[in-house]
Amino acid sequence: MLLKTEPSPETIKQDRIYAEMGLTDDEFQMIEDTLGRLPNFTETGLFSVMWSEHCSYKNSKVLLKKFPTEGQHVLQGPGEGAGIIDIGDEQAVAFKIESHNHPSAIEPYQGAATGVGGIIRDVFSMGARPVALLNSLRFGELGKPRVNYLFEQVVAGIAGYGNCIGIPTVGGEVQFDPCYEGNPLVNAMCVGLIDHKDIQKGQAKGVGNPVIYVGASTGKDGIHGATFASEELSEASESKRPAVQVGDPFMEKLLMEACLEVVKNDALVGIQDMGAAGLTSSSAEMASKAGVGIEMDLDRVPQREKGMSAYEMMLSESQERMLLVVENGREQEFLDLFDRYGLMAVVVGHVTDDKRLRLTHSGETVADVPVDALAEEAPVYHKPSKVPAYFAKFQKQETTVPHVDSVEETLVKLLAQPTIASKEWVYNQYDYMVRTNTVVMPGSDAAVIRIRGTEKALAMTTDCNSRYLYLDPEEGGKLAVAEAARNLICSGAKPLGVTDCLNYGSPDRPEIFWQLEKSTDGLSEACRALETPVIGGNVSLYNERSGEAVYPTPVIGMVGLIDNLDYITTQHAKNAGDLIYVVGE
Amino acid sequence: MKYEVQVFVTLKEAVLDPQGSAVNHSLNQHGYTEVEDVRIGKVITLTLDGEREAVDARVTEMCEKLLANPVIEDYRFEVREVAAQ
Amino acid sequence: MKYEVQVFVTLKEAVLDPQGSAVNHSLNQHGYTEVEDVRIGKVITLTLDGEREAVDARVTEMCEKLLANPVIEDYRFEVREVAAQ
Amino acid sequence: MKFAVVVFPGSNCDIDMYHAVRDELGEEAAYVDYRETSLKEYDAVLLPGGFSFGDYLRSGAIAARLPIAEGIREAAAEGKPVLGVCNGFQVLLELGLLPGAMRRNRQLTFICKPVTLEVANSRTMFTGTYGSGEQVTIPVAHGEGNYFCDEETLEELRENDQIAFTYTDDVNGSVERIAGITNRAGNVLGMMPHPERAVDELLGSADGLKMFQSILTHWRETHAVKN
Ligand SMILES: Nc1ncnc2c1ncn2[C@@H]1O[C@H](COP(=O)(O)OP(=O)(O)O)[C@@H](O)[C@H]1O
Repeated sequence: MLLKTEPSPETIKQDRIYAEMGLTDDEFQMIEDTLGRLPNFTETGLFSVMWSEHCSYKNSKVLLKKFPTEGQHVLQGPGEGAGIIDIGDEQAVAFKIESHNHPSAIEPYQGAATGVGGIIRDVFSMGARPVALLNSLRFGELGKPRVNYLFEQVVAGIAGYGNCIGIPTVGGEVQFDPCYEGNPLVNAMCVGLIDHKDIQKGQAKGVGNPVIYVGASTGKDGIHGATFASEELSEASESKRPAVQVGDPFMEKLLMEACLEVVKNDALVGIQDMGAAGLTSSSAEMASKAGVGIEMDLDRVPQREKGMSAYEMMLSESQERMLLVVENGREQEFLDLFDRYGLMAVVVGHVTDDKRLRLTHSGETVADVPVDALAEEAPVYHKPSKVPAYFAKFQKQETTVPHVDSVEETLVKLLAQPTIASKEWVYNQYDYMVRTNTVVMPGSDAAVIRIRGTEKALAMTTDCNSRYLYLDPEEGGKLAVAEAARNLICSGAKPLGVTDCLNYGSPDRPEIFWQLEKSTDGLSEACRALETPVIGGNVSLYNERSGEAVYPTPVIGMVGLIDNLDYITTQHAKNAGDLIYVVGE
Repeated sequence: MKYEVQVFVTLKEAVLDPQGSAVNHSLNQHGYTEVEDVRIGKVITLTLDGEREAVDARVTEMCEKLLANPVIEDYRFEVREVAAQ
Repeated sequence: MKYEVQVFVTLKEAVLDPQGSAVNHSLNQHGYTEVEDVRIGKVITLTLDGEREAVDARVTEMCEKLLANPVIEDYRFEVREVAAQ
Repeated sequence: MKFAVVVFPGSNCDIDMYHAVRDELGEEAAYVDYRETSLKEYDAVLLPGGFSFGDYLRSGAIAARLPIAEGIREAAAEGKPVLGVCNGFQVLLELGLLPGAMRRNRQLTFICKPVTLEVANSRTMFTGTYGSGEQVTIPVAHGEGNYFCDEETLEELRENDQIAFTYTDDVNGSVERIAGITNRAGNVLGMMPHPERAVDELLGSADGLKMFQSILTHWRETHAVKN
C-alpha cells in the first residue's frame, strides 16, 4: 500500500515547491506552457533534474560552442558518453573527464569512488574497453584535519574503485590551495580503446523495440544528485544525505565485461549508462537523439527498497546501472547474456513513435512529457559578466622578480611544497600496472599505455594550473592546454585531442561568468592552434562554500598517439654526464 | 575506572551495501536459502579510562568526528565497566 | 518466524590489528587520550526465516564455513525475533 | 605444457597471467571458468590476482567456496604446480591449502610498486632457475598482503623450507617479511608479488619470467623421467 502524499500540481505551483528542486519561476512557467497544463510532482522532478546545469549546461552552452570540436580524426565529438578519435588500423581511442566534486566534499571515499565508476561507464557504454584512468584533484592546504581527511579518503576512494575493477590508474595531478578548502575538486578521466566497428550510440531507434534495464537495483540514494551538483555547498548540504551513493566496483566489473560482450551483438540498437539523473536522463536522451519516445512501466524496475515512488525511481542515481534498446524479438539473447554474468536485466519498456516519455506505475500514468522538452529544449542563459576588481588591480601591478638569496635553499623549500613535491604517496595507492600495458608509470610527464599487438602506444595527461587562470583566465587557459600538449610531446606522442572539465564558482556572479568566458576563449584558441579538438567534457559550476569560489579550474585531459614504442621518452635524468639543453624562448 | 565500549557502525538503511549483498548471495548458493538479507557493519571496541558520567559524551564525540560518517552511517554504542588490571 | 542474527567477528587477541592501532592513534591525536586500545571487527546482520531451534546450528555452520576465518578470527552471535511483516 | 588460468568474477590479472604464459613463456594457456569443477586436463594451475567477488567479507573468502575449489584441491593433491598470486594467494589461504591468513597492510593503504624480493628457497619447482638468496625486482599491488601466522606455524614453515620469497624491506608488515610460501609438498605456492607483471623489460623488469621458466623446467624434467 502506497501512502505517499505528494503535493498536487496546484500546490507545487502555489507553494513554489519547484523552487526547492532548483527550478526558477520562469522555468516552471515554461514547463506549464510546454505541457499545456500543470506538471505533477514526478514530472516536475523530471524537468528539474534535466534542466539542472549538470545535465543541461544551460549556463555554459554559450561558452562550449566556442570550442573547436572537429578534426580529421574525430569519429565522435561532444554529445555522447565519450568522444572518440581515430588512431589508425581500424582502432580508435575514446576518452572523457567528469567531476564528482560535491559528493566528494561530503563523503570523500564514496564520492570519489563513484566518480570513477561513472566515467568508466561513460567509456564502455561507447563500446570501448577502458584501458586507463587518470584524475585531477584540488584540496585546501594540507595540515588541517578536515583537509587531510578529505585528501586521504579521496585518494583511497579512487584507488578502491579503480584497483578493484582492474583498470590501471596511470596519472593525474594534485594541487593544494586555500581556495579549495571548502570545496575540493575531484575530476576523473577514463581512456578506452575501441575497434571502429564496435562504436555504439546512446540512441533508442525502432518503434516497438524493447528497453532493457541492467545492473544494480534502484535505491533511494542519490536522488537529486544532478541538482545537488548544480548548487553551492552549504551546511544544509550535509542534510541532503541521500545525495551520496555507495559504489560497487565488483558489480561494475561484471557490468563492463557483459556490456563489452553485448556490443558485439548486432541486435543492440543503443546503450547508455544511467549517470546523473539516472533513469530520467538515460531514457529521455536516448529517445530524443533518435527522434522517438519511450514508455516505461516502473513496476518492472528492480528496486532495492519497498514502496518507492515514481519520483524516487526516476531521480535515483544508484550506481552501476545501464539502459539498452535492442531489436524487438531478440531480447532473450540479452537477458541470457547478462544472466551469465550474474547481473539483473529486465525489459522495462519500449520505444514509441510519439516523442514522449510516458511512465506508468501501479497501473497509472504518472508522467507524460515530450522528450525533447526534457533533453534538448532546456532554457539557455547568457549570464551577465563583469571584470572582477581583483583582476583590474592585478593588471596594474608592476612585474616584480623575487630576489633569491640562496638558490639551493629556495629550491629545497619549493620542492617541499605539497603541490610541487613528489606524489608517490598518492600514486603508489593506485594499481597503475594491472593489465600489463603501462609502459611509462606515474611520475613522468605523461603516462604511456602500449597497445597490445601493435607497435603503438597512447600517452595521456591531465593538467591545469589554476593560479594562472585566476590571475589571467585567458592566458591561463592557453597555458593549461599548452602544458598538457608539452607533456605529451615530451613523452614522444603527437597530441590527438582534449576532454575538459570546467570547475568554477557560481555563474550567477558576473565576475565568475567573466572568468568562464575569458578562460574558454583561451582554451579554445590554444586547442585551435595545437589542432587538438575538444571531443567532450564536463562542466561543474557552483564550486563555492560560504561565498568563496574556487579558482577557475578548467582541467585539461589530453591524449596523444605514439607511433612507435621506440619514441617513448621519460623525463627522468638517465646518466651522469648527459648534457642538458633548454629549448624554446 | 576502565571501560570497554563497543561501538557499532552500520550503513544507513537506504545506503547500498555491496558487501552484504555478495555475502547474502554466497550464503544462498551454499544452501542457506533461509537468509533473506545481510548487512555488514563494523564493531569498534574501545578500551578507555575515565569517569562513567563523561564516557557517553566523549564516545559520542569520537563517533561523530572520527568513527562514523553520519552521511552514510549510523552508530550506537554500549559501555561496560571492566576490572582494572 | 523471522529472526535477526547479529554475528560479531573479531580478530583473535594474539593478532595485531593494524586498523585498530591506526584508529587508536588517530583518536589520541584528536585529544581522546583516554583511549588505550582499539580493536576493529565486523558485525554481520543476517535476516532469516526459520525455526528457533534450528537457527543456532545453522548460523554456527555459516560462521564456520564462510563468515569467519578461524585462523585469525573469533565469532559469536545473538539471535533476536523480529515481527514478520 | 598446458596452464589453466582460473577466472573468478572479479579476477583482474587473468589476462596478464595468460599473456605471460603464452607470449613470454611460449606455452599453452587457457582460461577456466569458476563454475567448472575439474582441472584434470591441465599440467599447472594459476590463480590470478584481482578482487574476486570484490574481496567482500575477506579477500579470497567467497572465491574459495566455489565449485572450482574441488578442482584446485585435486590438482594440488596430485602434485601439480598450483600458483596463486596476490588474490590467488589469498584464495589458497582461504582454501586451507596454505597456512596462515592475510591482514590489511600495516599502513592501511593499498601499495603498488616494484619491490625487491629475496629468493629464500631456490629448490622449489617455482624457483629452480633463481639462485639461492638471489634478489629480484617484482611489483606488488595489494591492500591486504600483511601475512600472519602464529609462532608454531612459523616454526613449521621454517623447518620445512616453506618460505619461498621474502621482502628485503618491510613492505606491509608481514610476519618475517614473508612474500611467498609453499605448502609442505612444495607444489603449491602463494605469493603477493606479481611475477606475471615482470616478464618484459618494457614493463620495468623481466625477473618474474624465471618463475614461469622454473615451472616449465621442472615439468619437463619430471616428465622426462617418467617417459
Ligand atoms: N566542458 C565541455 N567541453 C566540451 N564538451 C562538453 C563539456 N561539458 C560537456 N560536454 C559535452 O556535452 C555532452 C553532454 O554531456 P552530458 O550529457 O552531461 O554527459 P554526462 O552525462 O556523461 O556528463 C557530453 O558529450 C560532453 O562531452
